[in-house]
Amino acid sequence: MLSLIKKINNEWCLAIDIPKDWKSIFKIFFWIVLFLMTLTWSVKGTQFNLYRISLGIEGISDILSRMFPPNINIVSRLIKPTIETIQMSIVGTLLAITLSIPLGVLGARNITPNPLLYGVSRFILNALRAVPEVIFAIIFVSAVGLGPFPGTLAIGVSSSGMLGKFLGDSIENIDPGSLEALESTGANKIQAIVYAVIPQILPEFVSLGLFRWEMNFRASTILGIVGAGGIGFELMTSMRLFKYQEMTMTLIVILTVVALVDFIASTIRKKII
Amino acid sequence: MLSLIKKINNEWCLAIDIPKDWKSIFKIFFWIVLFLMTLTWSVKGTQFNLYRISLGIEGISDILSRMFPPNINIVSRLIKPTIETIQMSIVGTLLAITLSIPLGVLGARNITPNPLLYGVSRFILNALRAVPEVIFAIIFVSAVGLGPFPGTLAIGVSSSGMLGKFLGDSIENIDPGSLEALESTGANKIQAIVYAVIPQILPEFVSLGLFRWEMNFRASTILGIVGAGGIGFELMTSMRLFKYQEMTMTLIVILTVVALVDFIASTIRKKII
Amino acid sequence: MLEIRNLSKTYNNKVIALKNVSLTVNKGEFAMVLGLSGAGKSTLIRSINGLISVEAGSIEFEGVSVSNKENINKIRKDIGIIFQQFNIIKRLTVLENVLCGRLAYSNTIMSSLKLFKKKDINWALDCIERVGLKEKAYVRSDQLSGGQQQRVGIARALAQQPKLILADEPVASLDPYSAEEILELLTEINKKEGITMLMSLHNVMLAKKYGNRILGIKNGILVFDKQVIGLTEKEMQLIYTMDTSLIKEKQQAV
Amino acid sequence: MLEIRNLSKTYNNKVIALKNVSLTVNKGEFAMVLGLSGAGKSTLIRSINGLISVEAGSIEFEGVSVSNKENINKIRKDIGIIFQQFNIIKRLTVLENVLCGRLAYSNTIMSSLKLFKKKDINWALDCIERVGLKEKAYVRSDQLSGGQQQRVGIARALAQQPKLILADEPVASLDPYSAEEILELLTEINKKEGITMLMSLHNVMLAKKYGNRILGIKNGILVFDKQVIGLTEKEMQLIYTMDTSLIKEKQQAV
Amino acid sequence: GCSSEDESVSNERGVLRIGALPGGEDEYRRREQYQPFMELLERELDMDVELYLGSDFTATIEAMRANKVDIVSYGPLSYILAADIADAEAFALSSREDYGIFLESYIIVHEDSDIYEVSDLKGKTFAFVDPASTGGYLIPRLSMVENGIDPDADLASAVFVGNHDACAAAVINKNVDASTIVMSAYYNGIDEGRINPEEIRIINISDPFPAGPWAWRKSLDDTLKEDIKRIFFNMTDEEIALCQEVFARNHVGFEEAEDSFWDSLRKAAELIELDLKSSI
Ligand SMILES: Nc1ncnc2c1ncn2[C@@H]1O[C@H](COP(=O)(O)OP(=O)(O)OP(=O)(O)O)[C@@H](O)[C@H]1O
Ligand SMILES: Nc1ncnc2c1ncn2[C@@H]1O[C@H](COP(=O)(O)OP(=O)(O)OP(=O)(O)O)[C@@H](O)[C@H]1O
Ligand SMILES: [Mg+2]
Ligand SMILES: [Mg+2]
Repeated sequence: MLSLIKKINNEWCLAIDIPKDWKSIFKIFFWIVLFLMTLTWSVKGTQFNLYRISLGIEGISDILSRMFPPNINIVSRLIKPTIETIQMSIVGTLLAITLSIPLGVLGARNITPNPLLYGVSRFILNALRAVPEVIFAIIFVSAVGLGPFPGTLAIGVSSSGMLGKFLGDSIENIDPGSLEALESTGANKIQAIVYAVIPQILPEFVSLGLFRWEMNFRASTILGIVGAGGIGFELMTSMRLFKYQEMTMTLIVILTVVALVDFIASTIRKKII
Repeated sequence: MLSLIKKINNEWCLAIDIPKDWKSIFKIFFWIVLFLMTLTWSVKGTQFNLYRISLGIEGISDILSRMFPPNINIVSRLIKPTIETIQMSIVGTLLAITLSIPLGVLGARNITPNPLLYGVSRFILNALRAVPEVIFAIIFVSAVGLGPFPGTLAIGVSSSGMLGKFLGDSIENIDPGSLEALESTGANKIQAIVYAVIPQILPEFVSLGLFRWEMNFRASTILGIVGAGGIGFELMTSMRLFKYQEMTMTLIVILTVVALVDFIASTIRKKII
Repeated sequence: MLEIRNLSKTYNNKVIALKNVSLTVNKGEFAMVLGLSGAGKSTLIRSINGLISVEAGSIEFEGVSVSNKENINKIRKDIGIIFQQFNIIKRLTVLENVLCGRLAYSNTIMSSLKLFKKKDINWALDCIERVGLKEKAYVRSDQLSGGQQQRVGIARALAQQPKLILADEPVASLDPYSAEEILELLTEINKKEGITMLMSLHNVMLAKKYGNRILGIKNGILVFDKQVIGLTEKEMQLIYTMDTSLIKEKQQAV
Repeated sequence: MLEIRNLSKTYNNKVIALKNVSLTVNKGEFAMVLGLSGAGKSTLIRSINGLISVEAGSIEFEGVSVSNKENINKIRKDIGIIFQQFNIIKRLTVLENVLCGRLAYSNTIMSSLKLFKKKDINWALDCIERVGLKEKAYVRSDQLSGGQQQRVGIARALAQQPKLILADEPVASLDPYSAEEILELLTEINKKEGITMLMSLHNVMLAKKYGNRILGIKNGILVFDKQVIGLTEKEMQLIYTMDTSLIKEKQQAV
Repeated sequence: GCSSEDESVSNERGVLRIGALPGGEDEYRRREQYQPFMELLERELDMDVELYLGSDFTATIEAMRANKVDIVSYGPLSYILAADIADAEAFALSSREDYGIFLESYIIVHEDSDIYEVSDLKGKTFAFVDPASTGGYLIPRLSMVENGIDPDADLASAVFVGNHDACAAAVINKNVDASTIVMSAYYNGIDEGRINPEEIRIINISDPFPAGPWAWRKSLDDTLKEDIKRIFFNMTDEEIALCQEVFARNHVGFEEAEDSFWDSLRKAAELIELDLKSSI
């Protein structure tokens, strides 16, 4: 073993410039140790233990066997909630996109008009993500009453936190050259966004928006809370009552929609990449 | 009005090559109409009505006033669930990253070794996203019993669907030139990934991984279901018991962690962009 | 019209790219910047319209300081720049790229909808035709050859109708025929419309043929600044040799 | 060693970039491809190592077809390519970029950990020194000037120790001094190590000076293919003029 | 979370795993409330005791089926499901001072409302607790059906708000026209000031239905079962007072539980199983 290491040391060489001053070495060492300690601490706290999974194969196969075959009879019952959920997720996602664009643009370091606005919009985006959908749902219920409307509002407002954050990040990621070129023509911020930023982030943002749509479709348990049904609620109900074969059928419906959205997303992206 | 349009028509000109054949025009028209129809249908279905929100300002201000001031006394009680949730989210996210890398790499059209594997891994990724965390949690409970471990597993497996999808998408987005260059040297797939793909997707993937960490921290209601507490469970409990001022305090704790993760993410990204 | 005083730039506190460069460019001049690869030509050109923040020295364009954030957009409108790496937006068509040069003259809302005045579009098409890309006007720029992309960058700067054109290796990717055509086009613009030119060029022959003033840069130092007429071969050699004795002299003089 | 037969390429079913090109390159040759911007030079070069799929014709390297997916990695190992747009990976250091040329010779696991045999690293550093970037070896490539980036691309191809080097405008962004130095370096390699060269170049003078064979491309057609010795000025003109009568003749002959 | 480091050991090696709902408390307080009870068990059984507070019973029932949890304090409907799926067996039933071993479920409306009886609910909005709740879903549905209201067709919309308190709050805040609440939650709410009885009108009181039991998994070691039962049924008054809050505010003692005791609910469950076939 030792001779192997020696051989490696003699024959092989790292292609990265290793820092030679003690301060840098110490810094790297410090971060590695910190990371490993955090990891150990977390693994212990979560009682993570891969061996235990292997003991539980039986339990998993038991539960999976109860999930199959899916109960096809309930499909007709799922149509209405599926449609409702699709409607809600479309409107919610469009609302989220609308809200996220100004926040994301102001929250991108390379195009924000001033650092204060940057800080404020990043804070708002963080706050929007910190508050769960349910709480937004309750707030909107007290404003507009029960039904799909408050649920849609909750989904829209709550999704905008994620969309805005990623929008900001991907604007910060664009090639600085093209932004420089636009600025060099004397174009203003808005024009720079339209001509340099949008063409570059569009594939990513379309992909993100469609993902969020899919996510909103999946996360529609929220609708149950505001009294508007939805496919997620159906899923939870069949799960809670241990009707696993119905649950599997509902999952298949959800998977179909997810796969469809994924297909649409990749088709659109292929066109604009 | 009409004269204005005419003026626009005389003075202004669209910088995009408008297709001249009827087929293309019809196609564009078709998609626009389809989009508008879907939108109207969805807006109707969700009873979306901005006017109703304006009427509900009172309700919103009432509920917000009940949320303030936050109840500071409960902070000490929140420390333990916060720590547990952080541990669980760290391990869960690392698990998810580990699982998502092979799926994401195989699910990127530009580097997948063969189209069949591409299809299979995209399908798995869709399925992983279609199944909600709760269902994974229950499956793992039947394998390893109650506690934080099944919750962590559920979070890990379920997050890998999103991480893998975005990993695949961002690999598809990389500059084809550098990938071509690597392939031209006769390097194999793995080497091409290490030298052309990773440097380009790293900032994005780090940002994504940290976002998912944050999301896992927020989504920790799952821990409540498997009997392991967590900050999300505290939040839901105080919400359901109408202890709104405690809820606000819990939200502040969550926001602090979210802001911290966001800060870490942007620091790391600034270093590697 | 352009006054540069004691300009210095050090990247990452390590790489000295410009050292104490002072020069004045007058209206109507056609100045060529020559120097070895890595000498600091791009750094000089990019700092002129404020893309690079310098740590010492001042740059004034028509009496206005470039470091003044408030005027920068007005100044940039009057300075067209052709980038060494083209910096065209690959997902836009050629026409859209060239119209970027007209944005400073266009209504924000209209231009955001890709609507331009007819005369702007015609002018942009004109510029495209002048660089020989007429047939590619509606093609996405990533479908162009290297030289074609470079010409898109040139057309964009022309479309801007600036007072000063900064050009960083504008013909590097062009065949000799197209290169001369482009340089003749720029000379014509310089002569007829009085647009000032500051250009870095690797081809010494072309630099002498088209420029009327040569600026030699070596290791970030402006080693000479002369009219083309009367420039000796020996002086020319100075910037392209590794001999540093002359530079040292110069350095002490500064 | 390289046999191209009736190669044709049309982009998007519209732009004809190559039309019925046939040529043979023998071992040890130094062939120069000349042509106007957009003539099809890059398309030809990129199709040789299979980066562009052509719709008609065949390319064989040392008797093996390039369209054969199974052999492509072996073939590519033996063909070094220098790209017009550099295609270096900007977030890697110069050394890492150049070591990419050694990947085909390295252990996958070790190289993934950025571990290389000492002799590979020394060879890479050697290549870096030969293109004059010794001091920049551990600098991230996006911090280099245009010409320096181009030289990184050259060093990567050299590091590969290929049998054939395809070079697409390898010195476009370089000053005349560095350009000649690089071309001399490539000539030396060509002479001493017998590495075949196929290069597109815009500078006719340099092409004649360093190449021993000139391939003229015009509008996707190979209009001539001659040894440098005996090439007349008139023939040379052919590719750079808009006169098309000669091309038509050629076309009918094919 | 939970305490033990190595909880992969089964109870044979000395761990008893208890599952329960937080029941209207935050986790922290609930754990404190359970502390004396767990100490009692640990002392008497001479084994470690672990507590899992799940936010609902789904995972707990699965865990029992996989022999990963030993005794659980179930709600009535959850017990029926657990008996069915996880071989749970009821062994003790908490008897309350005021309403014994039975519970009732109310249908409530706001004082100002013009709804006076169940048949008025036609076209109104209604809040249930959740689809796996007895007093908050199964029983009120039964009451509606008995009064000629089809909860799926006749209600304008049905909301699931998660717990009984929230149901009452939804009525008080006029978010819904009517809701259901189980009697224990109703009186606790009044005691603790969350519910003002002046604002609420009860329009229907259900027939009494059996409360939820303590149940173990059938496969549990027989001697252990004996021991547990012995502890439950031999608690002194002081011990009961100490563990008061674990069982119920007004718990007085345990009664023997027979599985057949919940048969009446099973019949009702069959009914909702049918009903669930149509969309909610
Ligand atoms: N962003 C950067 N960070 C660090 N160093 C840089 C950066 N950009 C350029 N340099 C360094 O500054 C020096 C001058 O670079 P510059 O781009 O001005 O050269 P140049 O004269 O344009 O060369 P070329 O003809 O090769 O384009 C070079 O040594 C280069 O490596
Ligand atoms: N990806 C593409 N899609 C469509 N057309 C393309 C694409 N790449 C190149 N072309 C077109 O094919 C023709 C030949 O291009 P090529 O890049 O081979 O020219 P070139 O001889 O290398 O020119 P240059 O000297 O300017 O680099 C050009 O007209 C170009 O516009
Ligand atoms: Mg430069
Ligand atoms: Mg080319």
